[in-house]
Amino acid sequence: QEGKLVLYTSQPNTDAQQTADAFMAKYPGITVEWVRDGTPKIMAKFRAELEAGAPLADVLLIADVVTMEGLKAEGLLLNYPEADTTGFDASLFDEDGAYFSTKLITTGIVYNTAATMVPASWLDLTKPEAKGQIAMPSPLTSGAALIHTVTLTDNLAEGWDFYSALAANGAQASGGNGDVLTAVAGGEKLYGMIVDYLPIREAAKGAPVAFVFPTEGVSAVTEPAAILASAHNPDNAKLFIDFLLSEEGQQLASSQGYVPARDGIALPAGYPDRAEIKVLPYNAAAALANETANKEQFGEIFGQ
Amino acid sequence: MTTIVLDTLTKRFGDNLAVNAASFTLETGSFTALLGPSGCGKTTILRLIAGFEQPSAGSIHFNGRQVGSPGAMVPPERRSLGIVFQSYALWPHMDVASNVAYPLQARGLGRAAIDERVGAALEMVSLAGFGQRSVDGLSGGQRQRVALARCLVTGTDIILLDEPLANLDVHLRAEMLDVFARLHEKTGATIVFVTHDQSEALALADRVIVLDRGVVQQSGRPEQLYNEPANAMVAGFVGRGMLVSALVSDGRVTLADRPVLVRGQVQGSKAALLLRPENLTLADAGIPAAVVAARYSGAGYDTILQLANGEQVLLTARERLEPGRPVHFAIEDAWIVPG
Amino acid sequence: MTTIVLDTLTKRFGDNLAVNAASFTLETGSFTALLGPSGCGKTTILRLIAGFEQPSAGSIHFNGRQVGSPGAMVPPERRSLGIVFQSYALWPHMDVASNVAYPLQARGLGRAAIDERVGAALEMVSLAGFGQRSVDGLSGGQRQRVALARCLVTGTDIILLDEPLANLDVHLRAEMLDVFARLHEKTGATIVFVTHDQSEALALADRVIVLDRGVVQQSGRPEQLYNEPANAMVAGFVGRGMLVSALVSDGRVTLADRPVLVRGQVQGSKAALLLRPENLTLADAGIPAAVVAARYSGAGYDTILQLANGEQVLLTARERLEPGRPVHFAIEDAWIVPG
Amino acid sequence: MATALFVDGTFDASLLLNRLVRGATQRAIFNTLDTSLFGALLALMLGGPFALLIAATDMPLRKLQGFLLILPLMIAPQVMALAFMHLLGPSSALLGALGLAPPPGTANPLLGRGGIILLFGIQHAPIVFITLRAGLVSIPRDYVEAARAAGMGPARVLRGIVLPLLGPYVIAAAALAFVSGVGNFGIPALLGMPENYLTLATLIYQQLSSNGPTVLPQVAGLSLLICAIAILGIGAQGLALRRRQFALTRGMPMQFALGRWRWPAAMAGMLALSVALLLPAAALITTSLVPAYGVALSTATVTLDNYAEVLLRQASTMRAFVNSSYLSLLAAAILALLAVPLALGMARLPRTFARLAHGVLELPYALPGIVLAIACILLFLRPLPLLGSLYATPWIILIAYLMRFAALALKPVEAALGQLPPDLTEAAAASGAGAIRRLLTITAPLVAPAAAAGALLVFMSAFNELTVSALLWSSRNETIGVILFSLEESGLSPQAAAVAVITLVVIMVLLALLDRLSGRLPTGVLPWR
Ligand SMILES: Nc1ncnc2c1ncn2[C@@H]1O[C@H](COP(=O)(O)OP(=O)(O)OP(=O)(O)O)[C@@H](O)[C@H]1O
Ligand SMILES: Nc1ncnc2c1ncn2[C@@H]1O[C@H](COP(=O)(O)OP(=O)(O)OP(=O)(O)O)[C@@H](O)[C@H]1O
Ligand SMILES: [Mg+2]
Ligand SMILES: [Mg+2]
Repeated sequence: QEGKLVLYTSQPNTDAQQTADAFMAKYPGITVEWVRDGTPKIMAKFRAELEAGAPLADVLLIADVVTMEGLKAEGLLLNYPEADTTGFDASLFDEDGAYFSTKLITTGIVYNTAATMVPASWLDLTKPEAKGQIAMPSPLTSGAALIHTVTLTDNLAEGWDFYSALAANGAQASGGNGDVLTAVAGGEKLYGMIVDYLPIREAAKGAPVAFVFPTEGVSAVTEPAAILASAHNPDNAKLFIDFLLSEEGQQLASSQGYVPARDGIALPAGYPDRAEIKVLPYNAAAALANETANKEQFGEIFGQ
Repeated sequence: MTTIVLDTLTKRFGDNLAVNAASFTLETGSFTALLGPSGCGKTTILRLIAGFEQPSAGSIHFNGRQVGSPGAMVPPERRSLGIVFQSYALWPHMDVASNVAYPLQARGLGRAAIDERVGAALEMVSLAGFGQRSVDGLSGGQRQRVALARCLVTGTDIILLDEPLANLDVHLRAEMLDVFARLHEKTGATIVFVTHDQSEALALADRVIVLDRGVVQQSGRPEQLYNEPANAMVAGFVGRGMLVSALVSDGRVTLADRPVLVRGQVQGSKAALLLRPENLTLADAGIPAAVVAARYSGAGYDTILQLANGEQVLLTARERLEPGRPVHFAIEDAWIVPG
Repeated sequence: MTTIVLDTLTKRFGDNLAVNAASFTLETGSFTALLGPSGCGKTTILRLIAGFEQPSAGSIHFNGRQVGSPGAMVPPERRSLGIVFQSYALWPHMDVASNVAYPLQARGLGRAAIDERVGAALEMVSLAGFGQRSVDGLSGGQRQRVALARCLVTGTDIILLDEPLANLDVHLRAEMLDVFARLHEKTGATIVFVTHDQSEALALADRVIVLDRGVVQQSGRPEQLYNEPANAMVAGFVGRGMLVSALVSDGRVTLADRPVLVRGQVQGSKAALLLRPENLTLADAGIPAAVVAARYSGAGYDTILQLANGEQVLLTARERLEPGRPVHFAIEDAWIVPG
Repeated sequence: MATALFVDGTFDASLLLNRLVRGATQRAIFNTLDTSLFGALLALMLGGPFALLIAATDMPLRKLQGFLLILPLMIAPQVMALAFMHLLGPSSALLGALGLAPPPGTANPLLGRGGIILLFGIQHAPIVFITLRAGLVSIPRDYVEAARAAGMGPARVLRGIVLPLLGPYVIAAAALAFVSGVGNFGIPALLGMPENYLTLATLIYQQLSSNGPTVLPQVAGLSLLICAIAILGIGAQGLALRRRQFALTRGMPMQFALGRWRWPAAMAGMLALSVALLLPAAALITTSLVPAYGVALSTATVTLDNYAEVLLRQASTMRAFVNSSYLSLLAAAILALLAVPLALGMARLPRTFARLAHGVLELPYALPGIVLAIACILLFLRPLPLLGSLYATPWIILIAYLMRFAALALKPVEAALGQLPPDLTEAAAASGAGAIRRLLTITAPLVAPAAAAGALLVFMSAFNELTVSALLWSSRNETIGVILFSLEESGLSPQAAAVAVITLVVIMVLLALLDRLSGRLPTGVLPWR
């Protein structure tokens, strides 16, 4: 229970810091070093290091399981079947123990409180009131956004036509969730597709934004954590996984404003009842297989 | 024709009094040299006349019209004068003819008139046919003359020259001296020129104003300055010569107990005598002195003699005299420096 | 003691022959002036001697040891000579004493020895007690003397001076002339100094080498140069005077049909006569001429006279003669310029 | 550089061609040329009048204005962009306080082409200012005074004499501003990427960051494109200059008297500078004081929590400050030590070699940082014989910094060496001092202040640097620029603003320090003096 742990994560800076701090408080002998960036970038970095023969990371904590599936298939992950998964739905962790979901991050609609129309459905974003007022993360830069796109096109009756309608309505797809929040909170756009915790947390701090779980349901990523096969500190990494999955770790996730993955932990303030959140299903394996096609389809619609 | 009057003109740069209450008149058609050591304020006076600097006190009048004072200024472009800078300040992006034509363009003349007058001005400085040349390719003297043509082309009757010969070599200098003299004769303009070289001032000007530390020391004809310097500064700066102290008794001046023929005003019991080498000759009888040093100068040997009282005089000898050798010299002429 | 021999020394900068086959010897203890117009190659010769430039052809020997040739070079730091640059080149980040001490440190002397010799060197140039002063606060003449002290401190016996007086005003010049003369007397070093001012060269040196466009024109004692210039270039450059063409018949020289007393070698039927102003006097009978121009010079009027054949001579008159006036003049001495 | 791009054997012309025909690439090329060109024009329009007023008139507050005008050069472009976005958006606390804020739902007017051009103009106005000022002070007052004595008024003298003489400098300034625009990443990253308005620099970044090193060959092709445009710009400048070099005499610089326009001119200048600098800085400070982006600043909402968060709680920010500090310090120190021997060595080289060496040293500075970063990745990704792989270590950033800022450190030293009369060292040689001794006792002490100034410039530039480290940073080796960009991307604008404010303060302090040193530097090293 000493030495260090290198964490590559796509969590926002503050959350990453809190997670690291909490873990280090529990294991004072271990120093956590973390690097944060958007999921594609952190993966690019990891792969570049891999190519240079010096991967630094012990644990990956990133947005989506699709990427994890890919890594697992390449044999880059260390299986940890002994992990304590009590209270976790079986769909929330890999059967071989290669990765474990840590929370549910849903993507819904954010609006600026100055907006006249309060959206309730995804389709509201194609209304004329929202013309030119929609910001959304680009699936080309955000992993969560890609899963969101796949989920919506799979589940909505309109499929890709919904996205075509969005594009026609002047929706702007670029950057990541942070850019969407900045645009909507700053009043430059009135509506946005965004992960739940950002607007809920900022609204609590007083930002003029509100979050809506659309009636059709929301997409979700589960922010899985995994130990890398190349980890220099596998023991510390296991402790870290255990910590994330423990009641304590899950409470921390909740206190940071996320929906915890483990049953029996209270949702943070600002969220509806757990039962009211309808999560749309999605097929990770298919998503992985079609990743390029989906990106290209999106790029075509939005002219990127 | 223009008369320029400077009235207690003063220019201060910060704490530095560059020009200190200078008053003098430049008559129409006069050729005046401003002479003085480096930093004495010559250029500053020229720039005050041209209107590039504003007086700190005093005033400048052109023909009775005030053009410069601490309160109000006529800008240079409305003073209608010509100026030649030490650097010539030819504009490198224009050819010779365009440089000369520029002042005419400023006055809005037509093409034909301009061409004609530019031609005439270049003719005057013996540069006919140089119009299409680039100024970069010109020699120092040629540049000098282009600058002169530019300043003459409008027929202005005030011409200001700042050290016009300083950048030229000996031969060009002689040539340009001629050009200036001819120019003055032809145009009858009021010319002011600045120099630190007394021989230039003596040779060219009909009036020399000697400056020192911003103050006018003497103003007069060249002969006057040379023969009757008003004070020790002028005596030391103009021409060669040494000051020795003589005694006065009963209105008669004696040096080493020998009477001396002097010009000037006797005051008190002592007199500062200016002795110039051309007025001293070695003589069998005369004032005793010892040779200190002799330096060959071509025309003779500049020989420094030491009097019994330790003061030194300069004399031109035909032969080299050994240091230490006792000699006697006679004084043909001496001037009592006032003050 | 060092004798310096230059043997057909040539230096080319690109196409430019800065020094062209110069050969001369600088004897131990001699005081030589390199004289010539700007760009004639004076500085280049000095830099070749010092070792800052490599010869393009020819060689330099110090006491028979070759120090410079196109093939091999002794670097300046191993030539053990002193040089004073026109700019003095004092190091602004060191005080006076450190500047002077530097050559001794380079030779690895101890503290005590250095202090002593620095003191002695400063004494020699009358700057005792200036050691702790910053060089920035010194006047031109003081800097000059610090540079001199720095070049003297090692007791070197070759001293090179590049236009040592060019930046000084008239009074400092006279003072430094004395310093150099004293220095030469005391140290007995071989001194070479560069100047474009013929009066400096004549006054200081015991040997003058006149250069023009890289070529040695004449080398000799000052009197020799002045009285017997070897060619028209030297005649024109050293002293004042004019060349006129005289006829030769039966070994006798005539100017305007009048016999003239001349020195020099008669060759062919024509001779170029050098007439200096101090050898011409106005006379009732004599060579007829007309006054062209007169310029006041203080000691008299420099008067230009025109001969019947259009050639001009220069004469010093006591009065101002009006242009155009016919006069006659007598020739006391004339020199036939060879070539 | 080119060799670096080809080191990776996979480079292939067909890939480049593929890139070229893609719509996105064509659009990016057009956007790059478009924004750089108009940005350069705007920079000329902003910097030109200031250069004239500050260098050639008796306007009051000249020195202060010169100092302020130089600031954009010392402030990272992304900080600048951030400040302006916070100034002009609907949630602008400053505009809000004045009741001028645009209504919610109004896109930030700075996003996209117009904003990029505007900020290029502001960011590169100092380059124009410095270049033109150098030109203006090289025009002796005699030229102007001769024209006025010829009877021309100030306006016509300006048009007929000053501007033609200034021609080469105007061209040089425009070319520099243009090339700087081509290479700029921070401004199009913050103002263009949110709108998918991509320039070549941001296109490369986006490609690389979403696809990883697999796209390196294509990206290398894009980098070559940027190089080509930058070299074209510099080449065009050289061509234009060749025909208009004038030999000017030396003398006191010219000065126009503004008379009763002195104070109005000074006020107008200060107003323009406040709009361009002080207001955005104020906006940045305001944003850094609110708890969440979009919250209006009031006594009830004001908080120092963002500063506490970035300074006290986030190890990464503190680490970034430490990293940036020691990387920039190291780079500055190494370059300061190398500058003197390097500059001396280059002065010894034959003319053509010296010019080549200069080109090699200047290129990394003129090139976009992102291109340099790619070159470094290509060079150092594979393990080196003795050192192992430098990638993912801080050393790769240091090396990149050394390459990038060598020109910056060398400039003042070369200026000082150029001003150093050769006879100072020759006098030392004649005194018997060998080459090493001369270097240590004469040359080095005399140019030391210039080397120090160069080092400070390097430090300031490296401290702010984003474009190079954005691709080269790795775990624990983040730099301030990276943190800033990443905070902004995570939607933590107030914290980003706090970091930006802190770097601004550091830079200002350093500049003040440099200003203090100015008396001991050769003239022309400090651009605002
Ligand atoms: N623009 C200026 N600002 C400050 N001081 C000045 C300025 N112009 C001249 N001075 C000072 O005023 C004094 C007189 O200068 P001025 O140029 O008139 O001298 P000068 O007689 O022309 O000397 P020189 O023969 O060296 O040209 C000098 O001390 C000079 O330093
Ligand atoms: N380093 C150099 N490179 C090229 N040409 C040079 C160099 N040094 C001198 N020259 C040229 O060689 C010639 C002689 O120069 P040098 O400096 O020796 O002249 P100088 O007699 O000292 O003249 P001045 O009296 O002007 O100092 C000149 O034409 C000069 O331009
Ligand atoms: Mg002057
Ligand atoms: Mg020389």
